[in-house]
Amino acid sequence: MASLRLDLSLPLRGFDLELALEAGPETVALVGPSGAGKTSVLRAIAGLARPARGTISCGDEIWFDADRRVDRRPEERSVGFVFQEYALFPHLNVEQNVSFGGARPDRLLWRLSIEHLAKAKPSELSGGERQRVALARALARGPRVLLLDEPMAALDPHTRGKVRAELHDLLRELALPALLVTHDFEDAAALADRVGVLVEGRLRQLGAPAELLGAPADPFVAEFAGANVLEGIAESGPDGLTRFHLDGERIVYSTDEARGRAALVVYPWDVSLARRAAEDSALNHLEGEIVSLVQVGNRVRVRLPFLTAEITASSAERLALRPREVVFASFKATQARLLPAD
Amino acid sequence: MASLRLDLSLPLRGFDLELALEAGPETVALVGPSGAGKTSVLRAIAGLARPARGTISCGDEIWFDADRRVDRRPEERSVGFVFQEYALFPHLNVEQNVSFGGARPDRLLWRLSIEHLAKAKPSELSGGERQRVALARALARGPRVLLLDEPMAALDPHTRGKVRAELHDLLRELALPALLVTHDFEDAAALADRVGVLVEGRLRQLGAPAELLGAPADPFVAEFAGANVLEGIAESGPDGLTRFHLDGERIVYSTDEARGRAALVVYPWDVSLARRAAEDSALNHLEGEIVSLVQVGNRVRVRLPFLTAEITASSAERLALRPREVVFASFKATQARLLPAD
Amino acid sequence: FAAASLTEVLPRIDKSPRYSFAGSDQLAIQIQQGAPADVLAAASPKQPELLFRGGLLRKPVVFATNRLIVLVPRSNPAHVRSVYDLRRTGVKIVIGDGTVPIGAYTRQILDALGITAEVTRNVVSQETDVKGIVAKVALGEADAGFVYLTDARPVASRTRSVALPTWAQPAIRYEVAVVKASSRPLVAKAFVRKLLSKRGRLLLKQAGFGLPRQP
Amino acid sequence: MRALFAALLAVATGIALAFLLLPIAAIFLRVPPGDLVGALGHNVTRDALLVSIKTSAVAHAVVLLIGTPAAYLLARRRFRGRGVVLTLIELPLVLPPAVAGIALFAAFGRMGLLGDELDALGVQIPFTQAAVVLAVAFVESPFYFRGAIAAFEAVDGTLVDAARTLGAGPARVFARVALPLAAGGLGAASALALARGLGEFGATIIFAGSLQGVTQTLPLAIYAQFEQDFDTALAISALFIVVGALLLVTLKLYGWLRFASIFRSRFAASTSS
Amino acid sequence: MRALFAALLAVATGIALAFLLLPIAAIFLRVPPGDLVGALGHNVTRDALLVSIKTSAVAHAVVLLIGTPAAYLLARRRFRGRGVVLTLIELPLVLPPAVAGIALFAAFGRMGLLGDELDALGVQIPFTQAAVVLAVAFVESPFYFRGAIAAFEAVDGTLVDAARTLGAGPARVFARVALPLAAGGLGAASALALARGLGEFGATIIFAGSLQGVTQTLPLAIYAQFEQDFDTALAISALFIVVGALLLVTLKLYGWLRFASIFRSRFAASTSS
Ligand SMILES: Nc1ncnc2c1ncn2[C@@H]1O[C@H](COP(=O)(O)OP(=O)(O)OP(=O)(O)O)[C@@H](O)[C@H]1O
Ligand SMILES: Nc1ncnc2c1ncn2[C@@H]1O[C@H](COP(=O)(O)OP(=O)(O)OP(=O)(O)O)[C@@H](O)[C@H]1O
Ligand SMILES: [Mg+2]
Ligand SMILES: [Mg+2]
Repeated sequence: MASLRLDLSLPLRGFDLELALEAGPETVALVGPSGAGKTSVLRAIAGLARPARGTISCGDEIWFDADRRVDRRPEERSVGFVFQEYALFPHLNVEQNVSFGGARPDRLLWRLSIEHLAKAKPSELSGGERQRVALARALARGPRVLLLDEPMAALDPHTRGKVRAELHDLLRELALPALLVTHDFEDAAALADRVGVLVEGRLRQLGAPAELLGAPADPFVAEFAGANVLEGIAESGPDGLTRFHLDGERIVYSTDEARGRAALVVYPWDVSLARRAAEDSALNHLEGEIVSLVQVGNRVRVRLPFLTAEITASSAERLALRPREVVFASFKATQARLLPAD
Repeated sequence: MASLRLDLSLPLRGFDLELALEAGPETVALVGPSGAGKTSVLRAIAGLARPARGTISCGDEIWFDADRRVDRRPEERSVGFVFQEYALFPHLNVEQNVSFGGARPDRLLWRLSIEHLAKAKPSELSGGERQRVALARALARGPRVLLLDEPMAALDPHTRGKVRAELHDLLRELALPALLVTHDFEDAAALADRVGVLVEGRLRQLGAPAELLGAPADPFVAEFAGANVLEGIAESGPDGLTRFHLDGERIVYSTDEARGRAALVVYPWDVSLARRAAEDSALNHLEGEIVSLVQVGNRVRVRLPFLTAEITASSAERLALRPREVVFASFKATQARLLPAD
Repeated sequence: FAAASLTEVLPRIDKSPRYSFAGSDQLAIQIQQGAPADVLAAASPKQPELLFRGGLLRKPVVFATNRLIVLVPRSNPAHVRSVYDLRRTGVKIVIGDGTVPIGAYTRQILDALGITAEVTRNVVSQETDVKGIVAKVALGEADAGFVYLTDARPVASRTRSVALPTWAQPAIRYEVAVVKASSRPLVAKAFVRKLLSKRGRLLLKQAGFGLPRQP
Repeated sequence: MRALFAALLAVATGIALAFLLLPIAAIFLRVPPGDLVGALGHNVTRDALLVSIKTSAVAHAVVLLIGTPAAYLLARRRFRGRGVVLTLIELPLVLPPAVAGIALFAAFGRMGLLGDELDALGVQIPFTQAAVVLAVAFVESPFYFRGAIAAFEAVDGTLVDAARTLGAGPARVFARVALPLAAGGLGAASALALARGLGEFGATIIFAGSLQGVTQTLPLAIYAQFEQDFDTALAISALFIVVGALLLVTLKLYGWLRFASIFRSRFAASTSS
Repeated sequence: MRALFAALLAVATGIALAFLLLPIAAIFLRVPPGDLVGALGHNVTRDALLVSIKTSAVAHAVVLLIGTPAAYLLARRRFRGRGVVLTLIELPLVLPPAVAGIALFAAFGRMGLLGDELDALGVQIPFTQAAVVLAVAFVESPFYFRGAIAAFEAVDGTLVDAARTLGAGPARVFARVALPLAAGGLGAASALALARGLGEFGATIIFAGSLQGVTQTLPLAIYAQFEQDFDTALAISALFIVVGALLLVTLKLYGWLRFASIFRSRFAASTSS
């Protein structure tokens, strides 16, 4: 299977997009805040935006090479593109949309179980159905690369679950280099083998979802993965620990090394709550008044002024927590990661 | 504090919206699939859509009464409306937007910490900043009712967390009747005292988030709250249990009463996984091949062909689960709720 | 190519050729611009002579004469009985622009009658084309207009004409000439001959034109 | 205040409509229905009608054939001075008909810019039906251009991108995506242009003259009739208005419908989440 | 294939532009710059210029004052037969000038529909500057209408809703939201209409006649002139074109800018998530 290689620089309004990436027959997710340049990456690969410098190649085909003046037209690169709002042709029915590229639609309509919609106009379809049509259309010409721009964004959460599952299976089955843009870490974790975090045109971190969770490269990534991020000042503390002064002179300890301004990263599920400060020097203790309690599934997210803890519904029951009550949040020094502040 | 009362019927393209609701100084979330009529409810309250029948009143003021031919104009009802994409005036700067209603903007800009943006045009703002401006504008005239149409939808997840927290505090502080439309159950759970599930113009269930989780009124609500929903046929089984035939002749037992077609609801976190079928008659066992494993926070979502289980990362480690391996999913008969299929 | 005022009669004299009727000056311009004309029949000697000297025409000949009249709406709101009534203030008079023949003639006759000043005061429009004058009177929007006798007939149902004293009439000569650039000189000559023939003269007379002394 | 404003709007609209439609209605009061039909009897009318139809048809065909791709190019390409070009295109709208006629002479007349070239080819434009066609095309094309460019600009760019990633070259994109999606707007513009072309008078009479059966179009015939048979003139005018109205309404309504349908699908697409 | 298509587009555009601009350019080649200035010397020209400016200014003011609210109403309200009304508004575009003139007579003339009423008021319109104003307004207003309605329709409805929930009555909504947001489109439409009004000829000469210093506008003067001397006529024409072009370019560019800015903010707003 051909692999997609890119190393390009594309000037955007606010900043330059600088990206080097190689993807085999796998799904790579691009996550990042709005305006980070995610869509622009896909457009560059498809030939819809022209990089200032760099190269783009698929297997042995060179699609773009600034130095060698190579720049294949979009219609001559073999990409399947699923656009942010699907961009189905409103004047063509499902069948015509899918066969626009020239291929016979039947098999794909069947594969995505939308044969019964063959004659329907896009305007008559639900969000989920539209997404399938867009997929079918993108796959119709047997592309060598698949580009998906927030394929889930237009779906409401309860269809989302189903569609996500379908898409997952489809991607595995195709085994193509696929780039998936998404806003949602959970989507990324569910669908992608590797996740790249793009911020202001730069790739902050690229790795398996578990890696990003386990060892976020910087505060932004951590936050994206759902962690608490506390700003503060780090200095060397007793027995090899690092003493970390939170803005607001509370002190916590971490096993990580750091000096000066830094960011402390703690996952909500690593934080436990208690009525009384346990006498345990290995633990960090922070006192605070409960702002809100939110049950999510069988867990409860307890928001304190400075951080959020996630505990099981049962222990929340046991502690009988109520808003405005004062509790102690504790977490191990080993679970308090320190990262350079950005 | 005045409370908002409505009981109206509004004909929409596909169906009629029928809704009766009373909200005190609390936040009521409206969740539901796209096209369910959520926005239409807000528009009716604001006077932007005219119900065919019914009444809308705020405290002692009657805003709409079909029988008595009362229909106050939007500008004469005291509502603060935050629109789906904010609908800020592109030709006015932040200050002018907020003071459009006539009130002095300073305090609000300060309260929402956007004084520094006073002179900026909406086009120069980020999603989060826009949302704050929209809020400030909606609050400027000291409305008696607050209407928020998917205030978070336009935000990317990592700003979302912050904004959600701020909004939560603001709503508590205002103590106004507030209707919040959202697609996202977590938003609803975090912000609302009560959640109403609207499907095709009908209110399927209205209650505290925990209630919806604990006792979903129908399959849709359950699915929305994140449960597995399995279709099947129920019949009376041994010792008071109900025998439930899944389509695909697997059998599970439930302590709930039901006969004929029904839906079995079980939450992923109530499902445990094992390598071997434990010999425990109180448990339901379903065998299946793992489709995918997704780590979310400190838990792992394990998708099987027919249902999804959510187990702790540690136990996933212990079991060393891999895709395509066969496992046994078990859950108690008491955790298998039965609802009439819809 | 023929002056607008000939629109009615020429086809009766000879329906074979194709006619283009317009203000004499437009015709002149068009011929200067190289219009594919064979014959020019103009409502005044001015342009033919010009073009003749310009070497675009062969020698022009007079083939008809005409008279001026005052055209008034049938309802005659301003009660115009004679040309002298036109001095009354408030009478809406339409005349030709000084640059076109009808306008020039009108001025001549007014001078002759010595009522130029008073009448000019009442002029509400100076038209570049006889049609403009006729139309306005026929629509009853103007009280009176100076036009050729021959223009009265088509709108007889809507208008009346007030005769002008013969002694004051200017000499209105229609001249016809063959265009040098003509692609069919023979046909052209033939047409001119027809025009000057007995029958031609008869029809012109019927149409209300005066006739020049036999050349 | 509110009532006042509402009243104001209503009044303004009333005046505007009355002002525009009253004169047109008035003409019919002047014309006995009989004459309307009678007018068709006249051989002058018939000739003129034929000339009008023939020349407008040809001119319109040319305008569509050349104008559509041109409009497409101008709508897609972004280049400096584009605004100016788009404005120049509208310049002919400003010209008084007489000036337009002279301009055409100055360009295509025997003494004109291309005079010698055309002579060399043995082509003589003025006072031929070709001249009518040119004149009509000249005055009507700006109308079509305006509308067509707007229609093409309204086509969603991502749809074009989508088509390209699906392997469609520029020609295919134009034929299968841009054209059908712009159809509504093009229809409306085309109707307007055609209508304006039919009404063309000033430039034609100067540049093409008024030769019955050759260059005498309906408007010219009406003018000519003033001198011969006034009532016929009025009748033809009325007839003319009827034709024009029918033309506009049919083609425009068609346009509206197309637009509506496309708009609807867009709307649905955009609100579907 | 691709190259062919590209060529086709380029050629078409070339032809179109050449065809539209060549005649205009040609006029200038015919006119020595000296004459351009000289033309201004003529007292005929000066009078005509004054009349033109005066009448167009008044007519345009009226059209804006009445047309804008009317367009707003027609753009906002949805009623049956709306399509037809919008089409009727454009009907005047079809009328040949002569017919338009007669139509005006038929409506406002002494013998016209309102003749008696006007007489009663002691008002006499034909052959006065009022007549010129009417004629100009009649031909230019459809242009403004088209543009203004489109501009108002383009204003995002939710912005209007937002304004209302903020306590703004219809008048305020119009003044503070609709008008500023439509400004760009209105500007462009206004420019076009004004230009067309300046060029008006046919209806004026019939309905208002042509009297130097009173009802003789520039186009009429041009027409009258080339009976006399062609070159002056040409000179005035050239002068006229210059004025028209400047007018269009300035107002249009203004319009473009406004549009651009508004569009940009929309774009940003819509891509901001
Ligand atoms: N054609 C363009 N030329 C220059 N800059 C552009 C262009 N298109 C977008 N941009 C800018 O590039 C930046 C990135 O845009 P892009 O759409 O790639 O972001 P994104 O990550 O896809 O955002 P979102 O998540 O909202 O889709 C934005 O600031 C945008 O304003
Ligand atoms: N003005 C209207 N008249 C009639 N039907 C309408 C109108 N506006 C929307 N609808 C229809 O009413 C239904 C509900 O629309 P609404 O926008 O209220 O749904 P929603 O719950 O807000 O959806 P979303 O979550 O996508 O915003 C849709 O089917 C829509 O097509
Ligand atoms: Mg994007
Ligand atoms: Mg909505």
